[in-house]
Amino acid sequence: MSIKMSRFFSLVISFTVVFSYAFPISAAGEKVLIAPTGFEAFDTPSDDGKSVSLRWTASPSASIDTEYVVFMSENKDGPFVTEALRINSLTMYEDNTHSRSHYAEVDPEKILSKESGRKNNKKEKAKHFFKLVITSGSSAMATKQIVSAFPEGDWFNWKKLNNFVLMVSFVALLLFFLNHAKKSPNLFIRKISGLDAIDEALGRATEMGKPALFVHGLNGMGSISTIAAVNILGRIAYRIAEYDTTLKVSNIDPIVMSVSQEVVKESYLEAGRPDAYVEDNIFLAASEQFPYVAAVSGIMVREKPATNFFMGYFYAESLILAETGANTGAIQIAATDSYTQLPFFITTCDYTLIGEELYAASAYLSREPLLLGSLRAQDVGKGVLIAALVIGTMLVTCGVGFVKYLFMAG
Amino acid sequence: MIKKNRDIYIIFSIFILFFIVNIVYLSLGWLDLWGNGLGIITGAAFTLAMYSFLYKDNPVFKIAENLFVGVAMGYWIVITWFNILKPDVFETLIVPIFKDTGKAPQFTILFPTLLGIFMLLRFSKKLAWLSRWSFAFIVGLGAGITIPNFIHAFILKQLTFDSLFSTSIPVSINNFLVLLGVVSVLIYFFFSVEHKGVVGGVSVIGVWFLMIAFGASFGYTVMARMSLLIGRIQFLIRDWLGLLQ
Amino acid sequence: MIERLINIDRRFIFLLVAMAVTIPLLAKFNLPVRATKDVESIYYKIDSLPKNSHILIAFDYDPASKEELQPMADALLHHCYRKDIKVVGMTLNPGGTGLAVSAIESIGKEYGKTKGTDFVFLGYKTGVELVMINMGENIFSAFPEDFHGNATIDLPVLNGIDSLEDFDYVVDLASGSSIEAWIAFGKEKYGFDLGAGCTAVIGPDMYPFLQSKQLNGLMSGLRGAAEYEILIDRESTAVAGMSPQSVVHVLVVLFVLFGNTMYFMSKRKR
Amino acid sequence: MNFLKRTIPLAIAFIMGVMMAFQYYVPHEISQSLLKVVSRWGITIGGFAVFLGAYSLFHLHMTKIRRKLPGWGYSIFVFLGAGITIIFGLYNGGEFFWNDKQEGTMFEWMYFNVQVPAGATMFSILAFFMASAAYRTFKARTNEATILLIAAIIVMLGRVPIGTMISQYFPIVADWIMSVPNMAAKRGILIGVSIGAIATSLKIIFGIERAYLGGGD
Repeated sequence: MSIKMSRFFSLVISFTVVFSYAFPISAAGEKVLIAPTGFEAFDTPSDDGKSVSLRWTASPSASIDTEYVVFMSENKDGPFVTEALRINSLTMYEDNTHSRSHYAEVDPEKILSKESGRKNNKKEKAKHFFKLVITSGSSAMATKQIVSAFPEGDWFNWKKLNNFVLMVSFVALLLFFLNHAKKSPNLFIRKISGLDAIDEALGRATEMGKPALFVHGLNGMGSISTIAAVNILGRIAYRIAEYDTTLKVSNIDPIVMSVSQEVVKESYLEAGRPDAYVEDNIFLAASEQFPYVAAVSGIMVREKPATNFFMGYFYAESLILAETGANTGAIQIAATDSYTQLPFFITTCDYTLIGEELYAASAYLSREPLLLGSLRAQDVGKGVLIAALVIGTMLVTCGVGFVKYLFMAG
Repeated sequence: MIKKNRDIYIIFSIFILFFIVNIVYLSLGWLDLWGNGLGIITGAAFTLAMYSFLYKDNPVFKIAENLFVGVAMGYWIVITWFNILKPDVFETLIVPIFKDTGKAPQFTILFPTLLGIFMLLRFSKKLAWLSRWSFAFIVGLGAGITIPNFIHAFILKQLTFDSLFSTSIPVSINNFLVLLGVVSVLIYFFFSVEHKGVVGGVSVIGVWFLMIAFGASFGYTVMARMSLLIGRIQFLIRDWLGLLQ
Repeated sequence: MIERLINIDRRFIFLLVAMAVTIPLLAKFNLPVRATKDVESIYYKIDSLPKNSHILIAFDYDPASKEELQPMADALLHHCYRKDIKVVGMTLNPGGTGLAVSAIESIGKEYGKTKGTDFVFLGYKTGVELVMINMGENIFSAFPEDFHGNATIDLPVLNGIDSLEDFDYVVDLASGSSIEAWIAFGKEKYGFDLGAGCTAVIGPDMYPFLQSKQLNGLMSGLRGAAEYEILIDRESTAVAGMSPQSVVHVLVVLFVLFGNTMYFMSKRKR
Repeated sequence: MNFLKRTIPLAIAFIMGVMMAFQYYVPHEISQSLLKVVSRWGITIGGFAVFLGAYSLFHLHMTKIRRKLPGWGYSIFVFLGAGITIIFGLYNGGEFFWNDKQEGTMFEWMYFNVQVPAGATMFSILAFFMASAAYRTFKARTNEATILLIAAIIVMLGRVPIGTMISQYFPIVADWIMSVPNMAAKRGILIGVSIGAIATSLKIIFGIERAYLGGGD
């Protein structure tokens, strides 16, 4: 029913079109419409082969109450009854042109399938013909040319060229620095202030004769934060063995626990104190979030460790853990890339490694070439973006926009 | 010992109180047991059991928590069956093989199904290596689509170049502050240069920006947790006790 | 004296918080809530949609965030049904299915809407960005059946919808990082208008996307829901929650100020 | 054996990664259908992941019970909760699991009256701890923490109606904090984190980052 109705209306419209084409000046004092010029249709560049682009120069009679209508047909001679596009004549100007030309993309297959009510109809691709009309109220004026286009798929999206270049250069950068770091492992990394605090805190634990507690975050070994935390744990364990204090490590994940046991054992061995290693000090505190909180808080209250380390990825439990620790008077050092929890660590801990500082600290301590190299590549990437931002803004301020277009997302 | 007795006493009396309240409500017809009354009472019981953690960690809380973990896992399994495995594997591949449903079995689904089953072999000692194929597929696929989409959405789209001499002075100042903030925070997370001199100065500004942003997150997180509490108390006094309409 | 005040049993503080929430709720005083620009842009976007437009609502949260996001979902649904907009629901969180389907269907019933013609809940799929991409290519491939097992291709509510780009508006209600995924793998790839509602915890992280217009609007937390309730003129739980929210915020601010005063006083003493 | 265990997975990750990264730049229909098929497969594979989660949860609690670790008795309730839910879910209101999902079953009752209230309450517990931490622990120990707390207080008051009553400037300043300094810092973080994510993805593709393969040889 509705399809028939729309057909009917299209017919009426096309009649009006033909009619007004013959008599450009319409009756009863209605506005005289001047047909737009330079109408062209072409295959949309850099697309999947579905859409056709249309472009035309604005008509001088464009106003708030006039509309452009594009009719579509599969034959050169019409009938032009299928409406492909209907827009207000003051909209859809082509970007970056001063000629005030209009630009639109239409998907002929989709328009046809919508009209026939079919879904996903597969059809041979065909050439499509278009006719542009400007209408106002009951009067209409069509362009003389009938234009056509054949939609085709393309093999490269040129709008994404800058994206592609960025990707390729970052790949090159990363591979270069990974290689470079393997050759020269002394790649510079700035000092991370929180790391000095670790020694200080462990010294205090020794003085007080109380244990240090290392609290793992909730994520498993698959997460970068946990890997970084384990790297730092190795370093802490080495120091602990030297200072001859006790280290307790609480875990929520059994795999992280066994990895931590290995790492701590190795560090003790490296420090020449394998005898001091007690496996039970690296334990599974609980398996769920809140029981974990309860168990770790219990340890803090009972044993009053001199130092607490919170390293890895934390969720809502961070607040309760850090608060309990702070109230037992411990020195607390946190390191997490969980940005939602950082505010609570910053206000309850003495030192906090923020976000990527956690990875940097792990690279700094482990001197692992893969970590160092990737960190350096990321730094260079950041440097490029910083330079682009500063220079680009300066130029835009002076009225030059080319950096802006260089980084335009297509 | 005395303290332990006191805790038991408190838990026991709360139980009695909860029981009495519900009996009164049921007998006065304020709650309809076989309508949704039983559900509301169960919900209230779980809510209160969770809050008992505030007094201290106790068996009631632990039981409720473990039950919750189990129910949530069970729900996840059943929903995955009905939403993914049944429509995507069972009905498109397995059922058509044995029964004429008017649709041919889609054998292409065999491939992801096999990879899915391989994934579960992670727990077998002998065949765990097969699970690596599935993980490699998923992780490689994720990595591949991440790179260009992230460059587009989170880097190119996020680089905005706003003129520092805008139409009005406040807008210009804000544009400048945004530029300063983005650049200084990026410099703070720059590890290849010692934070001294100009770089040091800019990175200190970066810390200020970070701290204001964390302050905003802090305020919003407080707001979030309080909203959750408000919601639960609304449930208790409106749905259970009927003190609010 | 100061020592005793600082070391007060924290259960006493817990009690104060419980009172600060309960008493304003029982007293039922409502404070004026004014809608902000970010919430208004979602409202005006939906309000401007013609009859029978399609909106996709992704219920990407689970019961843990229900109290913040369910009021938002309710308000949005009321608005859509009132405007005779066709609602398509889905979730990327298995725990969200029950909450989503009950909201879509019970509110739909209030407005006399029918399942399959005016609204549909597609259910849950795993794989986040893969689901978005698959929906972007073809929605019937991602969701061959709806939540109740009906073939989606036959549903009248999906007439005119092939993929994500055909939706007139998409709103993501998120408790995790799904908004970022919807931006990178949905909106930016397939080009549709995206609005978001989220828990207040992640609200501040969304501002870069608002400024870059990758999100057209944002409701964060119960406050965002309250603003939407005001806009659609249907005050409910979220607006009622604003008075206890106010009181408890003041309480927390006082605690922080008091705690820090004590801290500096004891520091000076030393 | 090493070929099957190590080379093939690394090759799969490499091929998938490179193919999908390049796919993005190719708008042709063939490339679109590749994307459609592969993402479809990914969803199906992901569906099986639920059993990984289930196994690790049940295995953990089974071990607890078997070894009689402290608090093992509570682990029984995990099985009880999961067992009841799964049975009701598969029974599906008498229609059983091979038919379409029914409405208003006991399975849904369990969800709405156990999972929803317990889950929703869980994080609201933090409201109380937040307040107690505000009272006892959130100290302006350093200049940074001071800035943080001041911003937090302004935002907290600016975002509730009562803030407007105290001073009309609270919401204005809070809005400014959110949309200028907060926005700028969050954008800096976002760009940094995205570069990190891209680097990690590349390392996975080139077989440098192998944590996803799990331990062993």
